[in-house]
Amino acid sequence: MPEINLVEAVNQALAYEMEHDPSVMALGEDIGVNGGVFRATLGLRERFGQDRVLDTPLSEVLIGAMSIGLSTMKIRPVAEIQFSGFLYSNLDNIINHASRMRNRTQGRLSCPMVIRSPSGGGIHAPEHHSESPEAMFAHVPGIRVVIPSSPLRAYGLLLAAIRDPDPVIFLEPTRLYRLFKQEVPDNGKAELLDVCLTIREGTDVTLVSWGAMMNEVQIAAETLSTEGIEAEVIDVATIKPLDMETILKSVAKTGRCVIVHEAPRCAGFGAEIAANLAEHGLLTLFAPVCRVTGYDAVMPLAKLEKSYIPSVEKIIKAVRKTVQFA
Amino acid sequence: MPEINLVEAVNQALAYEMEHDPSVMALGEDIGVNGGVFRATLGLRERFGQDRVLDTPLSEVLIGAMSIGLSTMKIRPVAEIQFSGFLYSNLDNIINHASRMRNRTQGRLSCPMVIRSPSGGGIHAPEHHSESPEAMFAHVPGIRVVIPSSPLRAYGLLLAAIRDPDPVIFLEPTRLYRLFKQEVPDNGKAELLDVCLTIREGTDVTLVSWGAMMNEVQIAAETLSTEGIEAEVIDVATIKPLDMETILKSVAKTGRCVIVHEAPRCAGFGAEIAANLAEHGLLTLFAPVCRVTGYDAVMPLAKLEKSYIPSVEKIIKAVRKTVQFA
Amino acid sequence: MSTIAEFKIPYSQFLDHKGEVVQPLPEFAQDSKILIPLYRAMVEKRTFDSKAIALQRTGRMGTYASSLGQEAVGVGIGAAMKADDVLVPSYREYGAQFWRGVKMREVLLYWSGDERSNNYECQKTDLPICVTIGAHAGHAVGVAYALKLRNKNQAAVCTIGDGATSKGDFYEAINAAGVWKLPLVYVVSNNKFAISIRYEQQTAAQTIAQKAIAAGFSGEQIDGNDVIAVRQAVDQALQKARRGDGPTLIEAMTYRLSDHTTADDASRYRTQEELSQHWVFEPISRLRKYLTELKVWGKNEEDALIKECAAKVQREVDEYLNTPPQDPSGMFDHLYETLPSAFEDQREELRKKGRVHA
Amino acid sequence: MSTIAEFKIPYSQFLDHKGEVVQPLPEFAQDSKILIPLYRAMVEKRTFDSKAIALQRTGRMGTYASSLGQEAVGVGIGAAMKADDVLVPSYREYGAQFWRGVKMREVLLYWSGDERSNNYECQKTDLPICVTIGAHAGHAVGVAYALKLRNKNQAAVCTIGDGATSKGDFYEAINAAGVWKLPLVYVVSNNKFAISIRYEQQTAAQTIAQKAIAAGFSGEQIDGNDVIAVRQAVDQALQKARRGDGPTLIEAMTYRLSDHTTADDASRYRTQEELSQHWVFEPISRLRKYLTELKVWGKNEEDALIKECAAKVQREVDEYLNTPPQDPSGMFDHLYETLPSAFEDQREELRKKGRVHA
Ligand SMILES: Cc1ncc(C[n+]2csc(CCOP(=O)(O)OP(=O)(O)O)c2C)c(N)n1
Ligand SMILES: Cc1ncc(C[n+]2csc(CCOP(=O)(O)OP(=O)(O)O)c2C)c(N)n1
Ligand SMILES: [Mg+2]
Ligand SMILES: [Mg+2]
Repeated sequence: MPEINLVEAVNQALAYEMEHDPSVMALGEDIGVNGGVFRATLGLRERFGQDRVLDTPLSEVLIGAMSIGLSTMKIRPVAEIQFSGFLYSNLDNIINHASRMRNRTQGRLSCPMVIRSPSGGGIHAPEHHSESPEAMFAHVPGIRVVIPSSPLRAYGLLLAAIRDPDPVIFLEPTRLYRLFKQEVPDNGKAELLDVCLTIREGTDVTLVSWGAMMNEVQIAAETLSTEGIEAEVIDVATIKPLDMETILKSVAKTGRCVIVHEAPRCAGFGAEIAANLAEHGLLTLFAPVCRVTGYDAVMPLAKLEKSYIPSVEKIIKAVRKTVQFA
Repeated sequence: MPEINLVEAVNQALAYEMEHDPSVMALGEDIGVNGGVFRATLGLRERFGQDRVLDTPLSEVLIGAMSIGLSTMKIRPVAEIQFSGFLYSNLDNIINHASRMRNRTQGRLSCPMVIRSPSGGGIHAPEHHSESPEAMFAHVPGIRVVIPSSPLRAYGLLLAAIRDPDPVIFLEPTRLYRLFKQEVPDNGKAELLDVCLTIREGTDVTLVSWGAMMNEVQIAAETLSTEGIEAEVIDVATIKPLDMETILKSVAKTGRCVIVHEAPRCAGFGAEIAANLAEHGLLTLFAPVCRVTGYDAVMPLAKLEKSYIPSVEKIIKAVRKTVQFA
Repeated sequence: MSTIAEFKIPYSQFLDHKGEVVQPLPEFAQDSKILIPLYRAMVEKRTFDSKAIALQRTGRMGTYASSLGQEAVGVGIGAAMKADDVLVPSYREYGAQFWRGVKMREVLLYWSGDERSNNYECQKTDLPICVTIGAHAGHAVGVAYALKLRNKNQAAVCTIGDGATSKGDFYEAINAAGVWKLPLVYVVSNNKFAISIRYEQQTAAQTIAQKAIAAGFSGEQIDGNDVIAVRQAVDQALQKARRGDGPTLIEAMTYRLSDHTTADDASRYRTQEELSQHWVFEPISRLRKYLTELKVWGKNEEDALIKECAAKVQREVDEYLNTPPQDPSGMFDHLYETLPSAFEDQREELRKKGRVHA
Repeated sequence: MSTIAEFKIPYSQFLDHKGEVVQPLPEFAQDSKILIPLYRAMVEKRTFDSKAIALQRTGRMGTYASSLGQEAVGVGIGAAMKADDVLVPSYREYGAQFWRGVKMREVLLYWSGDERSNNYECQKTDLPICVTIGAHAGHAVGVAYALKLRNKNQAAVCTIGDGATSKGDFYEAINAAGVWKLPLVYVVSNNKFAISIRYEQQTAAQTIAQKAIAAGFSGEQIDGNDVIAVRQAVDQALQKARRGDGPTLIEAMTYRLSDHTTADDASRYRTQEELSQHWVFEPISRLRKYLTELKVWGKNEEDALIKECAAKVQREVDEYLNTPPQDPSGMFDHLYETLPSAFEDQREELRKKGRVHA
């Protein structure tokens, strides 16, 4: 089986689901003949026709809004927002309508829709192309927020997201799109949503992260292992609803926790995890809960983005400090 | 001196600043001849003319966007978004432009602008009129988020917000608009931004909140006092940047902390405070950090809103449990 | 300089405010058996309207948005649509909603602040009203696109206000509807106000109909107080939509005779005199005059109708007032199809707590 | 049915693609001393353009958006504006930005990913380019409103793309500009593409100029590859704006001869043949032909100009390449006017860490 990268895995999942469920359609800017600016929809238009792989005008509000209308009519839209910075204009419709239609009509109508968007920095893109907005979505009742960290998980989680009966914000780590490849069987098997995945077992500290940062976190964990620090590594994957149980269990074992994300620290999603530890895991904590995050500054343009994104060294330092705390 | 309510205090601050600074203007829907749907801009059009008290078309995106343009040109706009649920369509411009113009131009241009909006529930308003979106704004680098909890603070903080050289989101607790009155001298004195205010001293627990919930929190504190529990009560007031020092100092003294907010719990701003305690105050904590919050459900329509908003009893129960924890 | 494009905005009216026919009537309007139900529906809606305001004023319901004076728009739309078309309504088009099966008690329950109201018993497909002004213009594009994909000869109608046409959502929607030639009819109720903002403060466009030019399809203005004009224009536009000839924008000229909502006091921004002038043009009396002249309607019919309407509205009010309260934990019951376990404890807490009385 | 409103969209061109005068020239264009600087500016911009692409291709700069073929729009705008007018630019109007004092090295620094680039040394008031398509249409309303409040006889020009006209932001902006009769000129560079999306997929409107009808002011289409037409139309619109007669929408018909950006491969969605056809209409050669025919331009002048441009661009490139890197802690220096103490430790951390090399 040939290995594929994350963006190819997204493409494979889309193709699988469009093939097997005629109610699924894709829409977005440049997703048709151009195959998407990252090529996530490559070949889909040729295969499924331009009506089901719909190039939209340059109208993000419309993309979100029409996905709501489509899904109330039992079409399952998978919308692409070209870059995460253009997602914000969609928040209105996501918060005020997509997330509420089921509750508003007590189940009469619902919005099983997916909004896919690249997220995070590290590819030297222009301004607004490197945002990490997951915390904002996590605050919205009624939706799911899912972030894959590998080609395999992207395939399985995207299938799950499309099949989910409720709206899902699916944030694809741009930095991982082409970073590495895996074998990804095209078997249509969805991964479970709403659960964290323990990627590595360990006894000394729990390292929690998601998306692109899983890459740095795993490198850090391997390096730390060589100095005798065994980190348990958790990939949150579904940011909302949060599977806090898995994290609490791990911290109950390790007594220490370092949370890593790229988004700004203040009111980032790391805060939610740390707050839960302070409430439900306090007695298990042997050390302060440490957040290693992006700065509370505007995500810089290309020249400084590497200084912004938490580095492997920064993670390692934080873990060492946490483990040495007594 | 006659006592005035919170919405009158907002009006007084606006009038004061427009009188003393000709570069200040107000804009929004129905703020002119109608004086605003809550009457926050009552009489301003007559006093300062329709060019400086500008009725806009029904265009929230435009209201935010033009405030950016105005402020780069050294006009100081104070925009009103009629209800908090209509703020979301403004996030795009706030996040992508207002908060960044200074950094983007390295100080050449900046956006000293205020966006005022009622926030929170409790007045039996229709859907989208009762949102508590502060956590989303708190995640945005480059802005301030300010929430007054009394007529006095509304006056002083709004003056400070208008004079601040950077963008301020000013969330006015709808529930407090007419709840109580205070003497508010019209002396043009701004309150300090970026600091928490300790409203009540206490030794047994630190109660942290902001906005409308300060009302329930203060009642709870008084009630608890009768059973011998002395709560230190902190009004955060400036949500971002957060004055964590004051909170940490208080918790260092009390060893216990209960955070109260109306917004949904998950990724609410309470998480940021709790996370800081878990990181910087862990050794001072004698009990789990408790968050008393709105539910992770859609803010319900009028019939159930009282069931949604944390009640005095719920706060009291949480404090008791926190204080009794050993 | 040469001219590269030219546009005309047509206007149409059949029955003027005096009840006189100003141009040959469309076929349906030559049949009083079709006209009378339109008349009845308008009277019924207006009866409902006064009752709803009374309920609000006596503390038995929350804020209510009256559609006094705008009856012809909703009723005309309702009558023109087929049952399996889809309505994407704004909050003042009760006339259309009632026609399509929404119950009066559901509307009352809605304005009392109860989500269960939107789970319409007899109307399963239409969207509920959209409170964030203009957003549903985009939802309607999705609805119409779905209809087009399914190719079932159905169409969607989206109703919005004059104020709503200032929202970007509206333009993004009509622009896309134009590109894809969707089976979609936008009806703008131009009642001259968006709360206190007058039409002239809302837009410099002479007509709202011409906003369709920006989207490359046709717009037309009609007398929105002439239910015949409304029904005819919507019917024509729906036929065009079904033929695959794309969307239409209809600007229905009407006037908000009420306050914006019961929370508003319109006397702050308009005079009694202005209001009185517009009463002359309201939609019900002109049709009564016309029907009376045709001798198909008289005092007996009118008296009977008034009684019937009062009785029906009262029945609905009783049903509304007798609706048992929802358990607070209900706020979690339809949050997701299946509540994620992460939120189970919150629902449990609410179940135990029970109802908090305001 | 009667007609309630009528509209016409004018089109104008002075110099066709063969360099022939198709209608009497405006006064300024009868003076070759005015025309030659326009020509020079276009050539200079194009020289810059190829150099910028070369820098990107050789890894010395990031993604770059070329404006090959669209030179007349930017230069025409720059020439028509007064120094104290305000430009609210999109990212392809380098021609206008250069004319107004923005340095080539600043543009290069921008596309290399360095915020310091927007702190223009010689242009203090114009906004930097806006990457979120269409948002700046609304910023321009604020800018123009400020100018109107200050009553200084200044005006603003906002440039945007054809794709941008599908954003709600754009319509909310033009609608409001119409209501307040702002001193504001929108120039849409209709280069037929928004990345891969063709004009016909973007809107069903026959022209973009007609979108102004939705906002109640006048729109016109011009040959955007005719710098005379651009300068003339913008000049007239600015005069109208200064007179207090409100905004204008100018649709400048041009064509993107380049890829969307260096990150794009336009051959995926358009043929070489289509591209070649449009080279015929590009703006520079027609003006050269015309000037040559006037005998005010010849091979000597052309050779000298090419050398001058190359030298100037090289100087700017050198300056750009020699720009010392910014300290990472700089990301906090202009986050607020005064950094709140809550973030001081973060700046400190960055200061200590120093620069991380990619
Ligand atoms: C996005 C948004 N902004 C503001 C409001 C508050 N609001 C409710 S109705 C209304 C006026 C609507 O005017 P129009 O579209 O003309 O409809 P009408 O009320 O006249 O039927 C406003 C501003 C809202 N509901 N949604
Ligand atoms: C809001 C937003 N959506 C999407 C993008 C990605 N994007 C960058 S340029 C572009 C096309 C713009 O087309 P047009 O307005 O015609 O300008 P042109 O590139 O042709 O000059 C798109 C979709 C963006 N920058 N902003
Ligand atoms: Mg209206
Ligand atoms: Mg273009």
